[in-house]
Order: sequence, then C-alpha cells, then structure tokens
Amino acid sequence: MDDLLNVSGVSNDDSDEEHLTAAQVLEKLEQAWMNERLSPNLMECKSQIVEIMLEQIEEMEANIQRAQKGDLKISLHRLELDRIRYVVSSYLRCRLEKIEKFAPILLEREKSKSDDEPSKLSPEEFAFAKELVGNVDNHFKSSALKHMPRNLQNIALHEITSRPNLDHYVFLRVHQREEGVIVDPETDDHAEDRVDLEVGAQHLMRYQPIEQLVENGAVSLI
Amino acid sequence: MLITDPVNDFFNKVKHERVLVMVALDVDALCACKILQALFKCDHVQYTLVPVINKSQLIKEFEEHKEQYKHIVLLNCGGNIDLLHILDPSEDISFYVIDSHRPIDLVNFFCEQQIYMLLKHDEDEIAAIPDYDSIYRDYDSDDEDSENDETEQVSKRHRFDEATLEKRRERKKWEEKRKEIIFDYEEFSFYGPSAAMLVYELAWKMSKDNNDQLWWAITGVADQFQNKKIGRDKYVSSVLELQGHMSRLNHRDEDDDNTKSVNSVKISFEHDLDLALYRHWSLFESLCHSLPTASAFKVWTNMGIKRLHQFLAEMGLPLTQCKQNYSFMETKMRDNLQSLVEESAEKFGLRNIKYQSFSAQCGYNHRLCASDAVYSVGALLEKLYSKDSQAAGENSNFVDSLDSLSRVTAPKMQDGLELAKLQLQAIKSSVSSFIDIGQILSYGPFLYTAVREGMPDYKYFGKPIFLNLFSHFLLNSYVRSLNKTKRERAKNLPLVICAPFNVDDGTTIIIGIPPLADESRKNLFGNAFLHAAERTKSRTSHESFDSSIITLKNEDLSKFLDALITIMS
Amino acid sequence: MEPGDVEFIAEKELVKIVPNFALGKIYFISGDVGPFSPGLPVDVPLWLAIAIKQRQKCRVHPPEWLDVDKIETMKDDEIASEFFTELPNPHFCEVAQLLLTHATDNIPNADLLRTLIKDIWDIRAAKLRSNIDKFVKLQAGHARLDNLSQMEINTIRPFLTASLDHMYQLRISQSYTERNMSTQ
Amino acid sequence: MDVSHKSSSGMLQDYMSIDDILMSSERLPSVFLVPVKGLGFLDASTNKKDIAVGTKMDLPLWLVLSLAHPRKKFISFDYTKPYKGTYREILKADASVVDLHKIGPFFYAFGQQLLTLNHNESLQMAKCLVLTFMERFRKIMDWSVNAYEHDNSERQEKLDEVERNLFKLGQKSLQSFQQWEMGESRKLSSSELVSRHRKRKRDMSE
Repeated sequence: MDDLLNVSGVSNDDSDEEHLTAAQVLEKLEQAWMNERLSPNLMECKSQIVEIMLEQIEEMEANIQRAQKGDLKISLHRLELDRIRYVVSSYLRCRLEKIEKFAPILLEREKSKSDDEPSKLSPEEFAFAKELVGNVDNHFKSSALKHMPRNLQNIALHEITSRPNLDHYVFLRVHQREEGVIVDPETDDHAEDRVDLEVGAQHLMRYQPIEQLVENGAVSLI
Repeated sequence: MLITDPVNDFFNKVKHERVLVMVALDVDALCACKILQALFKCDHVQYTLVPVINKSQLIKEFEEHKEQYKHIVLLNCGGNIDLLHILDPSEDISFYVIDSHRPIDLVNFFCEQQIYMLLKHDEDEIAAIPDYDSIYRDYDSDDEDSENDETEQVSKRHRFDEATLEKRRERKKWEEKRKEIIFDYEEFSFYGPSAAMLVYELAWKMSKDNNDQLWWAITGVADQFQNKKIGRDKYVSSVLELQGHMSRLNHRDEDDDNTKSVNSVKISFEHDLDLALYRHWSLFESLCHSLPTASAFKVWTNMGIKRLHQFLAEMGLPLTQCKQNYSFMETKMRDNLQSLVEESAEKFGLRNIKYQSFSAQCGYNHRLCASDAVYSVGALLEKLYSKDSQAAGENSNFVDSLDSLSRVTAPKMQDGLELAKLQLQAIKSSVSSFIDIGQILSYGPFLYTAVREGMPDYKYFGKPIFLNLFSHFLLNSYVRSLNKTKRERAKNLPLVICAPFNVDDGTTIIIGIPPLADESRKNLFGNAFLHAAERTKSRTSHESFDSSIITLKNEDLSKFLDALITIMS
Repeated sequence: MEPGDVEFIAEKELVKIVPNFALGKIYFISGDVGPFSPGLPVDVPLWLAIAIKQRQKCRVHPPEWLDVDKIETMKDDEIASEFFTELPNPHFCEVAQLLLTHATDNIPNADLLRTLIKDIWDIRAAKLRSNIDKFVKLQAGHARLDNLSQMEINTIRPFLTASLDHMYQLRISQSYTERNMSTQ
Repeated sequence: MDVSHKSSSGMLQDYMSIDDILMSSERLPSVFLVPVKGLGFLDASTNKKDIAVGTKMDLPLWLVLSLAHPRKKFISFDYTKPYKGTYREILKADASVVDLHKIGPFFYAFGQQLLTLNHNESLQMAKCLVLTFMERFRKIMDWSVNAYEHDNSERQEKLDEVERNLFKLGQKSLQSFQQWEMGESRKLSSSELVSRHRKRKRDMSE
C-alpha cells in the first residue's frame, strides 16, 4: 500500500528525485504546517506535498467505499483522514492569513526576485494576492484618494502596509548540526555573538539568522 | 417471537442499520434508553430517539417514520398491545420489544416474523404464557369447514352424519376452553423484570458494560419497586443479581495500588433507610414525607406529630439537628443514624423500615441512592409546563430527564430533587386533607375518592407517575387511620381514584390500584375498566400503556362507576 | 498555537494497548498498525488508542514512565536541580493528561499521578520564569533550553516572544542613537 | 493586537496602526529656527500673518519628525517631562512603581520615535528606556502568568500600552491552557456568528 512516491526537489537539494513513503510525506507536511504557523514570515510553498496528500486522501476514500459496511476499520480510517484534512486546511488557511497581511510586500518581492529562487507563493496564492492588492487599491482610490489634491493621490501600498518582523523571537529544535550562526550583529559595546547548533538542542533566538535553515529543514520551529 | 440470543438476533442485526427507538415516559424506560444509547455509541449505530406518552402517539410517530426506518426498538411500550393490528406495518419492518408490562400480547409472542420480544429467561415468566395449541388450532383442517358453513349452508343440511356433528361439538368445547384460558391470562395486569435490567444484561453479554450502565440498571429496578410496580420478593431477586454485577465492577479496593480514581462512579450496596430523599432534606421533613413513616405516625394528626417528636427524642436526636439539612448534621449523628432509627423503629410500630438499596458516589460530593434518582427523574419527567407549549414542554421534560441521568453528579439531578420535594409536599398535604374530611368512600368492592378541581396542586394529579405514587400513599395512610376492626376489611379493598385530566375538554383520569394486602401487585382494573366501558358505552380512552389508568369524559363518570361496582361485586 | 493543537500533535505518540477484538493489519497513511489479537499488547498512536478505548474495545497499558514512584523521583530531581530535568517524553504533559482523562480506570492511582504531574508543572513554570528574568536582564541574544516540553513552550511563547521583540527594538534604538552620537 | 514593528530607520513603520496615529499626535515643545510665511494662524497667541524666528509652540510629533530632521533643521525641540533628567532619575531609582500610563500611555513608542532625532540627552534617554523595561519586566510577567481571580484592572493601571498588551498576551495563553486542562477545549460550542444568524432568521419567520 505505501508505494514510493517521487517527490521532486522537496527538501534537500542534492537529489532532485526523492522517493518518500506516504508516512514520510505526511511527516514533512506536518513539519511544514508547524513551521508556517510559528514563523513570522511566509515560508516557501510546499504545494507539491499538499497535492500528494490530497491524492492519498482521495485514494483512501475510494478504498473505504469499497470496504463492506460496518467494519471497525472504516471508522478508524475516516478518523485519520479527518486529522490529515485538518492539517492541510490549517496549513493553507495559515498561509492565506499571512498573505492577506503582507500582500503588497510579497508581490513586490515576487517582482524583484531572481528567477532561480523558488517562488514563495503558489500560482493560486499569487493570483489571490494580486486580486487582493488590486481591490485594496481601488477601494482607497474610489473612497478617498480621488477627492484629494493631485499630488497626494498616489500611494505606494507596499511602503505603508506592515512588513513581516524578521527579528521576531522563535523557539527551534536542531536537526542538522550548524556552526557559527551569527545571532547578534557586531555592535560597539558587545562583540559578534555566534552560536553552534547541536543536533537535538532547543534554542530561542531571532528568526532572521536561521530563516534559511528552517527553509531547508536543518532546523524546525516548535 | 421470543429472542433466544439477544446479542446476535437483536444487536448484531440492528448494528449496521438506522434504528428508531421509541421510549415510554417512565424512569425504567429512560434508564433502558441510556444503556442502549451507550451501546449504540460503541458501534457508531445511527439511531433516532422518540418519546411516546401513549398508544395514539406511538401510532402517530410510527406513521411519520415508517418510510426511513426498517428497525424499530420499543422500550416499555407495545409489549401488551397487538402491534401488528394497530400499526399494520409493511412486511420489511421489524420490531424489537423490550417491555416490562405484562401480560404480553399473545399475537406479539407467537407471530413468527416482524415482532421480536426480548424477555428474561426465567421459567415462571415463560410458563405463565399458555402454550400454542391451546390458543391456535392448526387452521388447515378446520378452515374449510368453517368457511363452507357460511357459504353452502343449504346444500350441507342433508349431510348430518355423525363425523361433522362430533367435530363441531369438539371445536365448540375447544373454543370455550380457549376463551377461558385467555380470560385467565389477561385478567390481571402486572409488571415483569425491568427493561433497564434486560438491556444491561445485553451489554454484559457483549462485555461492554461499565459502572454507569450498572447504575442505570439499578435505577430502573428501583423505579419499579418504589412505584409499587413489583412486590418486595421480585425486587429482592433482582437485587441479588445486581449485587453480583456490582461486586464484579466495584471490587472493594483491598489491594490499594489500583484504587479507582476519585472522579469515577463507585457503587455500593447497603441496607438503607426507607426514607424519601433523606440525604438531601432534613430528617424531620423526610420522616413526614416518607410513605412508611408518615402513615405509621399518622402525621396528619397533631397527636401523630407528638409521637414523631417522642420518636426523635427516643433516638436521642435534638430537634434542631433533625430540622437541619442532612449534610449539616453532626457527623457522629449522621453515621449511626441508621442503627438509631432501627432500634427505636420496632417500638413505634414501624415495620421493615430498612430495605436493600444501592448508592453511587462520584468525586467528593454526597452519595446519591437509587430511590433519590428515581424521585428526581420522575419529577423532571412530569414537570408542569404551560398549556400552549404542549409538545415543546413534553420534549423538554424528556430531554431534561435524560440529561439528569447522564452522570451521577449531573446538575439537572439537583433540580429534579428540588422538584421531587415539592411533589412530596403536595402529596402529604392532599393526603392529610383527604383523611381529615373523610373523602375516601367505600363503594362496596373498592374504595373510591375523587380529586376536585378546586383543590391546591390539582394539576399534579393529571400525571400518571404522580397519581400512582399519591394513590399508594393515600391507601396506606387511610388503612392506617382506621381502627382495628375496619382495618382488616379495608386492607383487602383496592382503591380507585379519579382526578381532572384535561380541564378544557372536560376529561378525568382514573387509576385503580390493588389492595394493600396483595403483595403480588396484580391489578385487575385493566379488564374491569374495559368491560365497564363497553357496558355503559362511555367515551373512555385506554391510551396509557399501563392498562389500569384510563381517561374518560366527566359526564360518563357516574354511570361508569356504577357499572364498575356491578362488575366487581 | 492553541493548546488543542499541541495536544493534536502529541496524539501521534505511540502507546501500548491490549485489544479485546481480532483484526488484521490496518494500512494507515501515517503508517501500518496491528494486527490486533485479543489479549496481545500492540503499539498504536495515542489518537487511535483513545478512539478504540472509547468504544470499550481495548485496555490501555500506561507507558512505563507514568508510574507513581518514577514521577515522584522526577519531582524530587526537579526540586533539587537548578536546571530543567530531562522529561521522559517531549509531550510529557499532554500524553499524561490525555491518558488520565480517557483511560482513568486503566491507570493505577490516577489522582495521585494527576496531582504529582501538576506539582512538577508548577515547579518548572516557576523555574522558567526566573530563567526568563535572568535572560532579559543579561540582554542576551539567544538562549538554549533543551529539556523544555512542547506544552510549556506553547504556554509561555506569546508573552515571552513579544517581550523579547520589544526588548530587541529598544536595544536597536539605543545602538542606533549611539552610532548617531559617535558620528556627530 | 500584535506589537507593531518599528524599523530602526525611525520611519513610522506601521502606517495603518491606530496606536501609531494616536501616539504621534502627542505634542512637543519646539522653537522655530526659521521664519515661515503665511502660517501665522497656527500660533493662537498672536494674530500676525506669519511665524517669526524663535516663536515657541507645541507641535505634534508627526510634524516635529519631519521639521526637525537632522538635514532640514527648521525647528529645535525639547523632550517632554517624562523623558527629561528628573524623571529619568526616578525611573532609574525604581521603575516598577512608576505609573507609566499616567505620564503618557505610549511611553516606549514615543521615546523610540524621539531617538530618531538627535538631541543631546538622547543617549541617556535610550539607556533609560531599556533599563526601565528590564526593571518592570519581572512584575509584568509574574502578574500576567498566574491567574488572578478578581478583576485585573487595578494591576494594569500602571502599565503603558505595550506592557498592557504583553499582560493580555500572558493572561490569554494562561486561560487557554487552564481551559484545555479542564477539558473545555473538547466541548464543541456553536460560534456566536451562527447563533446570532439563527436568531435573526427566527425573527423573520415569526
């Protein structure tokens, strides 16, 4: 039953083709869900994992229909499906919340980022953000700005809406060893503060220094 | 037909279907319903719960639901009526009847499909039912004879030979005998084992029983005893069985390492005082409102009150302590209360003041004994509601009562206890006024009294459970109030009470209870009311599942009673 | 993150149950479980154990660390040591709470355990607060807290992170002012 | 209401945050270094047409931020009382007893904005802000993290807006933990939206 699923370019970048069992994909999804809920900034979109999970759910639903009625297994399977559906919906809902809050800035970044960098927004999320910013713009214009003198009329949304606070403190657990992570930049009264992250340790620090580590799974937020 | 193996023939068949559960409105039925709900929850069975007050509502609900449901469970209703006749269900609908009303309807018992009766397997239960042949002849041989008689009456006359004459005479004799057997079988109506007990045994056979379900079974049996539906001997035999289950589930915590957690239900057995709600009331109030003590002391006379004070003094309990709420009495008095009462009970003519009873404790609050639960749930079931919200009132009472049974510490249970106190006070005051102004008349074969509209709390009397409790309380007190000679005669007289049922359409409710001396609780009024109604053509309705309670138009009351007197003397 | 979510994650922990029914292997998406045979203990995720227990089809075998003596020694160690002691399970509090509510009858002296666990929770909470205060006073940029359980982190997270963020902003303003002053 | 994020560049980061708007409307005593044509009406005390050099006026923070910018230098300003030497001494002595709410609900935020403009006392003020928060932190934490049955208002009196927000965060996470512990989170409750909606429907149907 747990056939191997090829999940390309999901996490570590050395082998692009990676064979994971359904359980491992679920594990990755739950990891992504936790990181998304705890990180102040929008993470890379794990849309491929979400697709695979939704396929798994449909497949399992089909199996359940075929099984004969009243079997204990059915209700247990259904219980597990509900749990997975909760994780997927909570993950996507959490991302939408962040997009709603930081839409203008995210769009700005999308425009200015280089092509090889993976995009943070999935196509649907990108369309949603675009539409949202468009609506906010028209709303401002139609309700207030068009009554104002000409030179005050243009307003750069991405400058005035709040931006994610990368200096937000987060708890994290280390999965892969990492030396010399700069925690505090050089300032006059105290020297640069570096720290080594050993496997299994739990730390509390600002998000900014470890943002990349969380993205590539070396470290996970708790 | 009789279900031999309830687990496979009933539960496993119902498990994967949608089930309609119809519940009569009495405490035993509610307890059975709670256990069944717990079992259904274990296997995710889809079910719908419908409370039914009387036969017409049973029919109405059945009509409404008969398309979607193929399996219908009847709790404490439908056992003593011919279901096939009054419901005339389609072929594929099957009924599972768990009912303590006796006598069981013969058609229900003998028909092969559709009706499945769940009964306890003790001999005298099954023996009481007349065997098949004495009631039904195998129709093939007789059938064509009787048909032929009507159709070819003329051509038959010349064949008067010996054989048909002999057969006809023998059939007539058989029919006489059949009528007689049926008459004896249906003469008395009484109660069999509690429905809650039956459902609990089903749970036990499927090893899914737990303490909560045992507590519901205990409450079901206690309801039967407290409302005088079964005699003391039947109650004691049920108690023995329950004790077996209780010690299995509540092993005394000898080995202290697996003491049960404090907030799970612990059930214990003891010889408790037969005083109504005394743990939730003051001792004095409870003495005045409990049936045995109130009638023994004749609390409605001030001489009786004096004797009650003497009784308390004899026990060495200061009056202030007795007037306080039980929980605030001094602990040493509370602990040896039972022994104190028992010693001085003999002197004051109090017989069997103690009875076997169970009580449950959950967490640190007070113990709740089975009879408290019965009083509370009964009171909730019959809480008065304003006239216009008739249906809503009934349902909300049903839901409240079920809710109060959900946990031993359910807050609804406390409200029920308060309501029960009000009802007991209403009973005591009406009993004292009835006896003081001598309203109980002897109509020859039975005693009779009537509740007038003008009386305080007359609305309570329209409710079956309350009326039944009141009638027993009244009969007991009345017999005690007579002098020696009259008492012997009155002991063997049953009592009939009528009370206003529905003031708007002018109907009264009539209840008949067996005499005091008759321990078997067999009630002959079911049949007597039927015959009296036929004879006088009075507009009666035998709606209630308990045949000894009927309602009829006010105008027909007097002629109905005269007919009743002639029938019964 | 609500405590309910933390409990949701904690329900993936494995626990031993003794079923009273027979059933073959179940191929869940999150991994295979079973086969179940009456009387033979089998390891299942906690959420599955509770589902089966509620249907009275199994008895839960408490984890070996959920035992009065072990928890008592843990409590003493906690009092003795100035740092956080190692917890037997990262979801220590949630697993205990779930088992004590859903399988009370399968766990000996459930109430004593409940009070002991609550004591341990309070001791650690006090210790956590004093550490935080020291941490803030040191104006340190980061801290290492290895033996903190998931529920403890979740309960203190909103307050602690918000305070540290605010502290960081104040420090940044101060260093910004210092840089300005020195350049003038 | 999450803590609004200030970037060190001093620009009002959260344009939309109501607190920022409220905070930046507070006034600062300032002196004009440059004559201003045609704005005499701003100075209520005189009825002259324009503002002469040296006139003293209380200007709101958002105006001061742009006028007193290091490059422009149109006006010079002075700290309000809470940020002056005398108050700083009091704060240094025992910050936890001072009623920050009374002397300006946005004590920290306002102070941080002031630091973006150089002023001879800005270094000491910056240090004072950090020390004050550090000093008061312990009490806020202890108060917010243990349940306080009767109303918390008199505890919150002395706290400024940022501290109040921290206090609420602590209380909220504590309450949700206690509810979870008592099993309330397992009970399903209908969201008020639905029940309100149902009520409206019933009114229409009657």
